[in-house]
Amino acid sequence: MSVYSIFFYLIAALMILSTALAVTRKNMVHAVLFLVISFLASALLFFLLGAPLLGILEVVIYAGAIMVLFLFVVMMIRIRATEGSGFLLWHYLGAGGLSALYVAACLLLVRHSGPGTGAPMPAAVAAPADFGLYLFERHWLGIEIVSLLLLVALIGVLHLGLSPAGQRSGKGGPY
Amino acid sequence: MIVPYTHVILLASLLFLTGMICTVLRRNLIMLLLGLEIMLNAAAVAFVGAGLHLQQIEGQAAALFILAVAAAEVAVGLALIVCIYRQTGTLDPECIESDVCELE
Amino acid sequence: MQLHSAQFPVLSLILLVCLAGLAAVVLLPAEKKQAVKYVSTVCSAVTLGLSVYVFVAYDRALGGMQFVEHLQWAPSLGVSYINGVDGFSVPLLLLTGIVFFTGVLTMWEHDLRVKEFFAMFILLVTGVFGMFMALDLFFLFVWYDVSLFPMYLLIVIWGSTNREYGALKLTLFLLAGSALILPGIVYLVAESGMGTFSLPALVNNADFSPFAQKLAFFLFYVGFGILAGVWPFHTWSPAGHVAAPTAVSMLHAGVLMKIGAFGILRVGMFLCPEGWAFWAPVMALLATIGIVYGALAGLRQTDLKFVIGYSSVSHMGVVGLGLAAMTVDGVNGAVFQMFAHGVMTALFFSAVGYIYDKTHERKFANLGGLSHVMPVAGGYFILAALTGIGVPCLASFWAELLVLLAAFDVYPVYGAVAVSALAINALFILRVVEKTCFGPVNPKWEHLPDVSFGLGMPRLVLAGVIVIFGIMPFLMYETIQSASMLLISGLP
Amino acid sequence: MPGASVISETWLWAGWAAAAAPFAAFVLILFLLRRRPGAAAAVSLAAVATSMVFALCLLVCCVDMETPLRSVVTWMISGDTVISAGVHLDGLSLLMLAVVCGICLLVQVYSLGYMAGDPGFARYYAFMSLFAGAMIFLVLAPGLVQLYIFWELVGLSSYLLIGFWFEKFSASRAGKKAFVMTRLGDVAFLAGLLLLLVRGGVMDIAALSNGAAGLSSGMITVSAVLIFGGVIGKSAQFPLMTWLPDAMEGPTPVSALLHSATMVAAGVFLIARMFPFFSQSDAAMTFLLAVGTVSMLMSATMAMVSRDIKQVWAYSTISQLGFMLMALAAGGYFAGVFHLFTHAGFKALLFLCAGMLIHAFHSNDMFVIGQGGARGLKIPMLCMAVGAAALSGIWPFSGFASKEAVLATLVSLENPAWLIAGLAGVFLTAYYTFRLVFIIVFPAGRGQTRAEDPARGVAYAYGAMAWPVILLAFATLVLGFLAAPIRHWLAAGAGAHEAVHGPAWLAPLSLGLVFAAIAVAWVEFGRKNASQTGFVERVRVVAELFARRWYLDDIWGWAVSRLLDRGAAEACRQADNRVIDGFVHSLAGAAVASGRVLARGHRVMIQARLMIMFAVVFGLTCIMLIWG
Repeated sequence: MSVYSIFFYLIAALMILSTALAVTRKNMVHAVLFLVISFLASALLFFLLGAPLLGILEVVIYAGAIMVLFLFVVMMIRIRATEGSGFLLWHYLGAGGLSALYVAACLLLVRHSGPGTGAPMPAAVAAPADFGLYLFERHWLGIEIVSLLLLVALIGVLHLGLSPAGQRSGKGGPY
Repeated sequence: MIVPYTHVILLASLLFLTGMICTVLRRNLIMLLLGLEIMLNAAAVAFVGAGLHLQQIEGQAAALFILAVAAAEVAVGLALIVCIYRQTGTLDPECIESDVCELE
Repeated sequence: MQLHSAQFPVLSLILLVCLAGLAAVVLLPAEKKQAVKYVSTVCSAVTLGLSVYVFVAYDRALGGMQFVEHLQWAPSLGVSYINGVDGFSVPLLLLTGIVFFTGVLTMWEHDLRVKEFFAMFILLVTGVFGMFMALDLFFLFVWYDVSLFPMYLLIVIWGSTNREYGALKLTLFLLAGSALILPGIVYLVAESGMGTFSLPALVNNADFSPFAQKLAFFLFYVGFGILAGVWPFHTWSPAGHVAAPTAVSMLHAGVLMKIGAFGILRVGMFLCPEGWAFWAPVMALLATIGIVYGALAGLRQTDLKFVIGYSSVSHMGVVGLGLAAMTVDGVNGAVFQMFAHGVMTALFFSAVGYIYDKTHERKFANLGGLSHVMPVAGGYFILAALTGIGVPCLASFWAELLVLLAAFDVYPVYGAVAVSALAINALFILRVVEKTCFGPVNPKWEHLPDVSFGLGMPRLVLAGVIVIFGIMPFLMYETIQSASMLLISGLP
Repeated sequence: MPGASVISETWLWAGWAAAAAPFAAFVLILFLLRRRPGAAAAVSLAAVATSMVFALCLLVCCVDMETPLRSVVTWMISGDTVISAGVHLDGLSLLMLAVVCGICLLVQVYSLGYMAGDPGFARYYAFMSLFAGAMIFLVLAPGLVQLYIFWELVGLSSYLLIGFWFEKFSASRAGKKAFVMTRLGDVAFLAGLLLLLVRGGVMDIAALSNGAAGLSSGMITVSAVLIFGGVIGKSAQFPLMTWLPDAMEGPTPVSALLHSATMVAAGVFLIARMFPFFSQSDAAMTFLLAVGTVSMLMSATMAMVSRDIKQVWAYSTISQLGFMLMALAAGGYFAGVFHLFTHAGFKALLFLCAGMLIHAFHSNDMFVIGQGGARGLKIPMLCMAVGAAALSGIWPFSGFASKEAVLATLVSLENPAWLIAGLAGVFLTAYYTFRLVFIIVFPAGRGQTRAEDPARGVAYAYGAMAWPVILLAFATLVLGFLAAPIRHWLAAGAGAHEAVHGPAWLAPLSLGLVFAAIAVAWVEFGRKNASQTGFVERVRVVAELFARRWYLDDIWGWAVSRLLDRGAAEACRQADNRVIDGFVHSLAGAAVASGRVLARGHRVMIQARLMIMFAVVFGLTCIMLIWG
C-alpha cells in the first residue's frame, strides 16, 4: 500500500463522513459548512487522481462560489431550523427500497465491470496547460455552449430576482 | 500506484447514495438542492477516476462540464427557491402543490 | 384487379380543382362573402362536371380499374400515389359531385363566417373525393381522416342543437374507428411481406392466411362500420346529423356514411375475401337489427332531423345486408343503395334545412300544413320521404329490391324481417310527412315564402337524380355490375 | 306471316302509348301547368281520352286474337336477375284496360263539375293522371315485378288523392292509413314475390302460370298466401279492411275511382291474372275463400248501421270485393272477373250519384240528404236507383247476371257453408242498399221539407256531372247481357270450365232473398210513419259492434299505439339512449375518471416522483444488466 493509497482512504473517509453529517444536519448553515469540507476533500481527491486543474476549480467553484451562494440564501431567508412534519411511513419504506435497488444495481455493475478494474491504477497527471489545450482543441463547441448556458442562467436569475414576487403570483404580471 | 478503480467507483457511488437520500428524505428545498450537488459531485469523482483508469483526459473534460452545469443549475435553482419562498412563505416541497397544502 | 391507365389524369384533376377552390377561398378576404360563394360554386360545378364525365366515360364493358394514375411517392415506405376508379367508386364519385354542388347552393343564404365555412366544406369534400379514388392504403387512410376532421369544426362552429355534444360524440366515434382501421392496414401490409401499401399489388399478389384475413376484416368492419352507421355503433349519427348545419348534414349523411360502407367494400372485401365470408353472418345480423331498429327508434322521435337520422341508420342497414349476402345482386343493391340513399338523404336534409331556416322549428308537432304555405318545398320533402319509404320508380326502390332479393336468397329469415321493416318505415316517415306538411296551417307560418327558384335549384337537381335513376336504374347498374361481377367471381 | 306481325306490333305500340299518355300528362301538369287549372284538366282529359281510344281500338281489333301479344324490354339486369317491363295484351288485360280507362275518363269528366273552383284543381288532375297511368301499367303488366311496382304507385297516388284535402287532419290521416295498411299487405306481397324470384327465378306471369318455374307445391302455397297478403291490403279484406271506409275522406270522384274499378279492384285483378298459378294450391285458395267470406259478411253488417252515404258504399265495396274473391277462390274465374266489371260500373255510378247529392246538400248524412229534398233531383235519384238495383242483384241489371254466376260457382263447392254465406251476403246487400234508398227517398219528416226548393244550390256544372252518371247507368243496364261474349273473350285466358248458370232453383232463391230484404227495408224505412230504425239498431250491443267496425279499428289502434309505438319503438329508443349511449357515456366517464386517478398520482410531492424516477432508472439498469 503506497502513500497515495493511504491518502486516498483518508480523503474518502473524510468525504463520506462530512457528507453524511451534512445531509443529516437540521441546521442548514451547519449542513452547508459540512458540505464545504466534503467538497474540499474532493478537491484533494482530484489532485490525487491527477487532475490539478479540476481540483482548483472544485475549490473555487464548488466549495467557494456555490457553497457561498447556498450560505447566502440560507442566511437571507432565515428559515426556521425545524423542518415540517416528517414523512409517512411508506415514504421511508420507499426510500429504503430505493436504496436497496441502488445497491443492487451497483453490485451488479461491479460484477459486470471489465478486466483490470481490481488492479491499482497507475498515477498520472494531466498538466493544466495540456488539459486546457485539449479542451479547446476537442471540446471548443461544448465550452462555448456551456458558457452560453451560464449566460442564460445569469439572465434567468436576474429576471427571477427582479420580478416582484407579489405581482408574479397574479395572472399576467407586469410585463 | 494508487488504489484500484473499483474503490474510486465505490466512493462515488456512496456519495451518490448519500445525495440521493438527501434529495428524497429532506423536507426542505434547499437541502434538496444540496443533495443534487452531492450527486453531481459524485458523478464528477467517478469521471475523474475513470479517466485515470483508462488513461484518458476525456474524463476530466466531462467533470469540467459537470462543474459548469452545476454552477448554472445552482444559480437558477436558488433563485427559484427564493421566489417560491417569497410567494408561499415555506420551503416544504409538499406545500408547493398549493392545493395539497390548503387541505391541511 | 386489372388496371387501365388514364390518358389524362382526370381523377387528380378533380382533387386539384378542389384544392384550387380551397386555396382561392382561403386567399379571399373574409368580407367578400359573395365572392367566396361564387368561387365555391364554380369549384363544385367543375368537380360535378368532372365526376359526371368520369361516370359517362367509364368503360362498362371493360370493367376493372380505370383512369389509373401511378406515381412513386415514398418508395422506402412502399407508399405510392395511385388513383383509379371501378364500378363501385364511379357512382360514389358522382354522388359526391352532386351533393357537393347542391350543398354549396343550399348554403347560399348562409351568412356566418362564410369564408371559413366554405373552406372547411371544400376540404371535407376533397377528402371524400380522395378516399373514393385512392388505390393506395396509406393515401386512402389519409384521405379518410382528412374527410373526418373538418366535420368537428363544421358542427361545433356552425351547428345548432346540442352541437358540442354532437360534434364531440361524432369525432370520438369516428376516431375510434380510425384507430381500428390503421392497425388493420399496417397488419395486413406487414403480413403480406411485400412492403407496399398499394392496393392492386396486395390484391393481386399477396396471399394472406385465413386467420389474418379474419382478423383484419373484423378490424375494417368495425372501424369503417362505425362510420357506416352499423348497429350498435350508430348513435353518433343521429346526434351528429341533428347538430350539423344543413349542407354538412347533407354531405355527412349523404356521402360520409357511404365512405364507411365503401371502406368495408374496398379494403375489407377486396383484401380479405375469406374474412368477409367468415363475418358475413354477423354482418347480416347486425344489418337486419339496424334496419328494424332504426325504423322503430325513428317512430318515437319528435325532431325532424332525428327522424331522418334514424331512417339513415335503417337505410344503411340495407347496405350492410346487401354486402353480407356476398352475391352479385347483394353487392349491386348495396352500392346502388349507397348512391340512392345519399341523394335521398341530401334532398331530405336540404328540404328540412329550408323549413328550419324559415321557421326555426324542428319539432314537427309544432309545424303543420306546410304544403299549403310552401307547396314546392313541401313537395321536395314529400318526394324525399317517398324515396325513403321505397316507393317504386324512385331510386332507392331498386336498391332495396335487389338487396332484399339477395337476402331472401342467402338469409331468408333476415330477409323476411327486413321486408317487414318496410311497413314500419312507411308508418314513421308518413307520420312525419303528415305532421309537417299536412293538416291545418299553423297561423305562425302562414306568411312564409315558398322556396325561390335559386334555392330550389339544388333540390331540383337532387329530385331529378332520384327520379332519373328511379326510372332508368340500368344506367347505374351496368356500371356497378362491371365491378361486382369481378369481385364475386374472384371469391374463393 | 309478316303482315300479322306488323299489325300486332302496331297494337303493342298502342298499348305502350295508352299507358304512357297519362304519365306524360302528369309530368306536364306538375311542371308547367300548376297555375293553369283549365289547361291542366284539358291535358289530363286528353291523355285519358287517348288511352281510352287506344283501349277501344285494341279491344275491337284484337277480338279474335289467338295468343296474347306481348312486348318486353329489359328494365334492369343484375347478375342473373333480369327485371323487365312491358305490355301484355290478352283478353283479361284488354277488358280491364277498357274498364279502367272508361271509369277514369268518366270520373275525370265528372270532376270537372265536382271539383270546379277548388284551389288544388291542377294538382288534382296531376294526381288523377298519375293514378290512371299507374293503373294502366298495372293492368298491362306481363311480369310480377312490374305489377308490384305499379301496384305500389297506385297505392302512392291513392295516398295523394285520398289526402287531397290535406288541410283536414282527417283527410291526411286517412291517406296515411290507407297507404300504411295497404303497405302492410304489400310487404307480404313483396316477400312472396321475392320468394318466387329466388326459388323459381321467373317473374313472368305466364311462365309462373304454366308451371315453368318448377316450384314445389309447398313453395307455391307459401308464396301464394304471401301474395294474397297484398291482395288483402289492396282490396281491403279482413283484417286490413278499415282503411277503406276512412278513405272516404277524399273527394267523392276519387272514391268513385278508387273503389270501383281501379285501386281496390287491383287485388282481384291480381288473383285473376295469376289464376292458373294460384289454382295449383288448394290450401291457398281455401284461405282466400275464407278471407273473402269473412270480409264480405263483416262489412255488410257494418253497412247496415252507417248513416254516412259514402260509408255505406265503401262497406259495400269491401263486401262485393269479398264476393269476387270468393268466386275466384271457388274456381270461378269468369264469375269473379265478370263481377269485377259489373261492380266497377254500378259502384262508380253509386258513388258519383252520392257525390252529386253531397255536392248539392253539403252533407254526407243520408238522413239530412233525404230531409233536404233529394227526391227532387231526378237524375241522381233515378240513376242511384238503377245502381242500387244492380248492387242488390235484381234482374235485368248487370249485378244480377254476375251475382248469379258467383253463386253458381259457390254451389259447385262441396261444403254448403260457403253457399249459405253467399246467400246471406245477398240478403244483407239488398237490405242495406234499399235501407239507404228508402231513407233518402222517403225521409221521416216528409211534410215539412216539401216546401223547400229541391234544386237549391244546384247551380253548378250539372251537365259535367250528369252525363257520366247517365252513361254509367246505361252501362249498368246493358252489361248484364254481355256475359256470353265476355266469357268467350276470357276463355282464352284460363281454363274457364265453370258453371255460369247454377241449378234452376238458385236464381229464384236469390231473387226471393233480395225481395225479402227489400220488403224488410220497406217496412222499417220506406212506409209511411216508419220508425226508420233497422232491426239491428234495436239491439244496442250489436249495433255498437257493427258501427265500430267489429272493433277492428280499436284493435289496430291498440296494436300500433301500444305494441309498436309505446312497446317496441319506445324500447328501441330507450335502448338507444340508455343502453348504447349509456355504455358509451360510461366509457367516456371511465376515461375521465381514470384520467383523474392518474392526475392525482402526478400531484404527489416532487420527492415521491423523484423516488419513482430513480427507481425506474435503477430498475432498468438492473434489468439490463441481468438480461442484457
